[in-house]
Amino acid sequence: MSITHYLTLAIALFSIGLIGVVLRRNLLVAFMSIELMLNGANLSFIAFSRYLGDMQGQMAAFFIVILAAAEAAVGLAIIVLLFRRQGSVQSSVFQNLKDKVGV
Amino acid sequence: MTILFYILSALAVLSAVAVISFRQPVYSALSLVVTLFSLAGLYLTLHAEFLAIIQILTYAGAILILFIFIIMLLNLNKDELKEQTPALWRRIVLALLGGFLFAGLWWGVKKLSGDSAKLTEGFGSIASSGKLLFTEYVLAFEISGILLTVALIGALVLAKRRLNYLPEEKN
Amino acid sequence: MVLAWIILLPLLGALINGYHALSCRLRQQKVIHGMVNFVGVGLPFVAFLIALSQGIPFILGAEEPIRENLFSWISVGSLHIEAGLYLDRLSTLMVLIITGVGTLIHLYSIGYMKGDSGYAKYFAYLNLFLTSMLILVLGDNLLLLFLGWEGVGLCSYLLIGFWFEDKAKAQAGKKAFIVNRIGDVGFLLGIFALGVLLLPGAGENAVIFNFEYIESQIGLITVSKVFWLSAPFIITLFLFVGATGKSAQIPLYVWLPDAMAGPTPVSALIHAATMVTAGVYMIARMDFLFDVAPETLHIIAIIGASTALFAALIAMVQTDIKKVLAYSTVSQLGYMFLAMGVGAYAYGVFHLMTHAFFKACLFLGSGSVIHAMSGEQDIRKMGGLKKALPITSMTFLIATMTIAGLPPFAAFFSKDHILWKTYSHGHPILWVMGLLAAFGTAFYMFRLYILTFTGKSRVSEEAKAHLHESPFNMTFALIVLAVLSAVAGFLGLPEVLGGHDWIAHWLHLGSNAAEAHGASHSHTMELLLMGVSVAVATFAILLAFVLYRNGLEGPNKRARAMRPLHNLLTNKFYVDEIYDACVVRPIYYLSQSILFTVIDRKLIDEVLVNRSGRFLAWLGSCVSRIQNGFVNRYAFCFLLAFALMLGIWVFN
Amino acid sequence: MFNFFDQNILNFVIWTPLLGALLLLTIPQKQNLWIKRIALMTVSLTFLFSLHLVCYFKSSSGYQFEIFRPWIPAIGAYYALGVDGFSLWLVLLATLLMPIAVLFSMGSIKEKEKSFYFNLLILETAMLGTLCALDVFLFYLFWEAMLIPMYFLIGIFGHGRKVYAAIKFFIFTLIGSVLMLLAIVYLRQEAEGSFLLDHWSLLALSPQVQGVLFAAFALAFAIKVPLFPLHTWLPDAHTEAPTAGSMILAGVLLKMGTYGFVRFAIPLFPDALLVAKPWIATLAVVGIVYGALVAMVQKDMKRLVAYSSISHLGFVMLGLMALTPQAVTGATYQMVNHGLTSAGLFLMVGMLYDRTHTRLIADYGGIAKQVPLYTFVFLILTFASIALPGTNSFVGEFLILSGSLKELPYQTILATLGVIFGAVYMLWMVERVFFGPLKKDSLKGLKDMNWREVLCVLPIILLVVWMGVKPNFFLSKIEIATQTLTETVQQNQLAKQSLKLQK
Repeated sequence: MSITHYLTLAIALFSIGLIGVVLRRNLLVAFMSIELMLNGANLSFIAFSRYLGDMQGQMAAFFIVILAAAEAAVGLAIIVLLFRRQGSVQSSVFQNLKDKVGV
Repeated sequence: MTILFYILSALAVLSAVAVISFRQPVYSALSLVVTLFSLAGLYLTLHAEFLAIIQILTYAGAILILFIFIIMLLNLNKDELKEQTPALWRRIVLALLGGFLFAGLWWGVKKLSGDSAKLTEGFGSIASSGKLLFTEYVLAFEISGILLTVALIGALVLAKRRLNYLPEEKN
Repeated sequence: MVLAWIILLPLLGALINGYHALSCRLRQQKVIHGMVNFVGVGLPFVAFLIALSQGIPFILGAEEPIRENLFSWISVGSLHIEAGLYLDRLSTLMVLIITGVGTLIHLYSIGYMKGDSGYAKYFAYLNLFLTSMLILVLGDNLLLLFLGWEGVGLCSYLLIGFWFEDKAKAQAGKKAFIVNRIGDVGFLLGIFALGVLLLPGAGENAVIFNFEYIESQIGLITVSKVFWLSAPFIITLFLFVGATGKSAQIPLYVWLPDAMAGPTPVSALIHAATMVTAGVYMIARMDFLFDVAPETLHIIAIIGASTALFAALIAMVQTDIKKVLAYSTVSQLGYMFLAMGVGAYAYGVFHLMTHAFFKACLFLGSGSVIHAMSGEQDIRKMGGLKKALPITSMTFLIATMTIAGLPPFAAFFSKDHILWKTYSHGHPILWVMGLLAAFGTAFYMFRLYILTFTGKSRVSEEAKAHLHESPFNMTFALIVLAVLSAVAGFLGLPEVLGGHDWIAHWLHLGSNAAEAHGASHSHTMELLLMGVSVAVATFAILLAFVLYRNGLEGPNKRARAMRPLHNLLTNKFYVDEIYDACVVRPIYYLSQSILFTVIDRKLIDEVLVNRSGRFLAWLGSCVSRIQNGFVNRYAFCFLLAFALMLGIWVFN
Repeated sequence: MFNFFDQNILNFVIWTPLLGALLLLTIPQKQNLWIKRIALMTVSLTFLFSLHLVCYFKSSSGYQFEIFRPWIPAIGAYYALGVDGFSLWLVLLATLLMPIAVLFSMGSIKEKEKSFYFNLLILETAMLGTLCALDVFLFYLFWEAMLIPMYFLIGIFGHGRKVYAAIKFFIFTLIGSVLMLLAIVYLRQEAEGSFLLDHWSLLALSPQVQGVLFAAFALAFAIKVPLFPLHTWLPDAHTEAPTAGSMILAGVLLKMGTYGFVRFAIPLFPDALLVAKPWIATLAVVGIVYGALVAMVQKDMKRLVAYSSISHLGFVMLGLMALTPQAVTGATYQMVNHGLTSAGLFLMVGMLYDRTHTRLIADYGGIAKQVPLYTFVFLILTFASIALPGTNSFVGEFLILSGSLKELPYQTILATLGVIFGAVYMLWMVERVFFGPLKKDSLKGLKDMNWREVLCVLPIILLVVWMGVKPNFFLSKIEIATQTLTETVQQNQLAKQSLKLQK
């Protein structure tokens, strides 16, 4: 299978993830779609590494996975905090950064 | 080989769509697991055994478990979970936008021709990856270690903080 | 440097008295009357002596004027203005009048202003006035003349508003200054027009505003144009506008009657003898310029005659003793301008001199009457004061006969010369107006005399209690002035009556053309007209006697009979009200509600400044609505931007 | 040692106030006596230095006391300073008014003195720098630097709607100067990367380009002069500023606009000037009449004097536009006169404000009896401001009007109307405030001027009389500069006409 197939899949995953982030109100799901985007990127790395015969792609993918782990930990901690504070994880609740119109 | 690719990629796409469309976060978490597994399979077809294992171990194993754990921990009550489905027009617009995005990137990608390069022996295996990790990328490896510990402490400090005020009552 | 001393002495007096007044006022001390009198009266008297010493050679026939160049005032590029003094026959006459009558009036005001709190301040202002008037008369160029011109305007402002506690008096001062200022603007425009004409042609260090230099350039001026009109006409017209402002002619005379708010000696000095004659002096000084502008002369004659008649009519019904004299001054000034208008400059100046004497005497007389009546100025509450104030009434009578134009006295000769010159220079209508004005003058003056001094006494009881004749220092001035006004006439004895008309030949103002033109008429006509004017005067006097001999009942009845005319006259033809309605109020309204509130507040401040500020704020706010705190909204923006970039990348 | 001092006298003059300001910073806030002493010493020292300028000012054309050092070679900006006929007297005016302002505010500013005097000293450095800068970049730097201290002076130490006034003042001037910055940048590129004024005056620009550049410069300076439609910031800034602030604002800052015209707009763009002359002159004359009329109806004394400044500066602009030697010399002279008289009037109103804390004319009446000395000084300043002959303004006004009657006849005639209205509003105000019966018994206890206030006003009164009676000492120095200006402008205009003829 040529690289375009894999890349197409990567793009698909990435777009779906992106839409997910924008669409879903629930922070957790948004967070998961971010993971999805990351995986899409990982896939493209590995596809290139396979077709260029160079291990570097895989190394990058490996570090991305580590990064994803760290990011997930901190992200979830924040979500827990938010939940404790507001009692819900709906993004519509956290709006106090709103610009007070016409100050 | 190609059938395997198609099955796995279809599976991945479908479960990805499922992730963002299920109303219950638990179900989307599970469908995410499916996506990760299908991706691991794809990694195998790309001779990246080491990464396939890593994928399953960390991603599916650790991160998703963490997600589910958090969901259970917050034991969100029923109505809280069932957020109202976003308005129809929003979904259509986003779908269109996503499609446009996909088309744009695909247009860029499809120009990429290129036959697969000849692979060296033991390409993508754990041994070669390990060797590389500890020779060329040793600095990055160590730093990622530190990164993880920092993230660990960060998460602990954030989550552990005893809120000195009660969360407002949900109206 | 002798001439400079004539100016410096009163200035010194003003500074000393001024400093003394201010320091006493600050330290709450009593003013030392002796010192103030000595400085205030002494210095002008010394100036008079110097003026006399400088003037005698001229009186004895010297021709060559004395010039003194003090310092260069302004010199920019080719424009040089020197501060120089110039004494010739005309200015000798003027200086003698100013310092002479001035010193007399200073002497008089010692008695008049005795109890006043601002005694030293009064003398400081009076001395300052003398200084500026002397600068006006002695200045050798138009700009120094203008310096004196506005200086006297300033002093009249200070002196009219001397008792500034009283609102009306302060406003009268302000009115005088502003009306003068309107005239001065015309004067300034005349100077500028002259400057524009003479500057390009001026040599390296030519002093273009000097009278002699202007006279030498008269050829250039007559031929050149200013804004498509002939230059002499425009310049002289502008200068005449200045003169009407200062010498209270028709359009700008309204300030003089209100100027009576000042102390009486001030009215005598400023509003009778000296300041108001500044316009006449200016025309006499620039006679060469006015000769080449016949149209302006014609205008001057018309305005002069109409002012004379107009003021005489109003004076007939005034009840305030000083208002009557004020309007009589306006009408006598009308005569002077009439004389100037017909080209008889010398006779204008002659009338100026005689007027200075008898009008000062009249004002000082009225001053001592007011002084005796402790401030009462309404002639309806006077009467029969002859017995109580013998000297004042005698001098007042002499001055009244003079102004009426009875033969032996001065005004008969000067006024008759003017009437004769008007007639002989072919202005019969103006002559008739002059005659009517003479009739009016005789009538209101004798009406005034009769009502105040003779007949039944209408004085209120407590006023009658301390009716007293003024002290010697006041009556001395009255006597001197009365004698002068009686004798001065013989200076201008016309040929037809055997005299050789000394004053006209001595001053020899104006080109001889005007002179020659008059000689053609026969002497008999001159005698005839003289007879007519005397007859008219005597008839007016008799009429006044008949009407007012026994008090006011008769005239009041008649006044009620012709009510509309009487009201018109008493309200001064409503001129003040007209000015107020069509000049003052519209300008105030224009600036208050249109210029300030609409343009400044609304248009510029509101619309342009605040409104644009608010528009930007509104613009800002609608952009800020995008950031409504929704995390998804921000993600959406990323997506949009990403898509946009992708689109751009894809399509080119 | 002396010629070192003589060489960079301008450095001494400009930077001493800054040193004083920095010195002030070192003193703690509560030692306000020392703060006042140091402030007064610095400004008096600056004044002494500037006297040196006058004594050694040779009456030769071109700039004197020049200092020339490369400053930022990368962008071609030089540290070039110099003084000529135009800027000499304005520098003197600034250094004279500053000690008076400091001396007066020692009595009236009671709290936050340190920041007040700090701002005042920085303002003085900026003003002097603007006047002496020959490098346009340096000029622009000082030009903008002037705004900030003034903004704080009005904003913090003002009264009433002080913040609104400060912001309005700041933004008005800023808009103008931003456009000017564009023009400066363009011109720098035209003159091959040099900001020096001498290089710029050699440029031959096409009329259209000149037109645009002139418009940019003219707008910036017109706002500062306040020409008619752009003047609404002035009354607010003046009424809300503290006495010292409005003195300096009226005394010197307004002159920056007209000085800018004389230094930059007129010499650099002669052809555009030819076109714009009638328009600006008309605007100036409208300003004269409008300023006078609106001043008549003002209820607040300071606002009245502010509008009168608009009227007086209209005369200066008329003189500048007429471009004859007399008119331009008169205009420059009138800048100094107006500086003195309006600063004096603000000083007097400030004194009244310190006593009764109200500036409304209606609150006063008949105070002449209570405060004779104050009335005497006020009357002198009033008659100086309505240009009575013998005072300084008359010389200026006479030169302006006689110089510009030939070039701009209709405008000049309308301008002389302004003289009448000038007398009207000033005398009406004097009458309502000073004469008439004593309105309120609260005014009974009004104290007369103390020695400090007399000391403040004395130099102004002496100068007003001296400059009115013997102006030649001042005019001779201005005259040379105007000679060179009018000749250069005439040459360029003639050159262009002869060019057109050949086409």
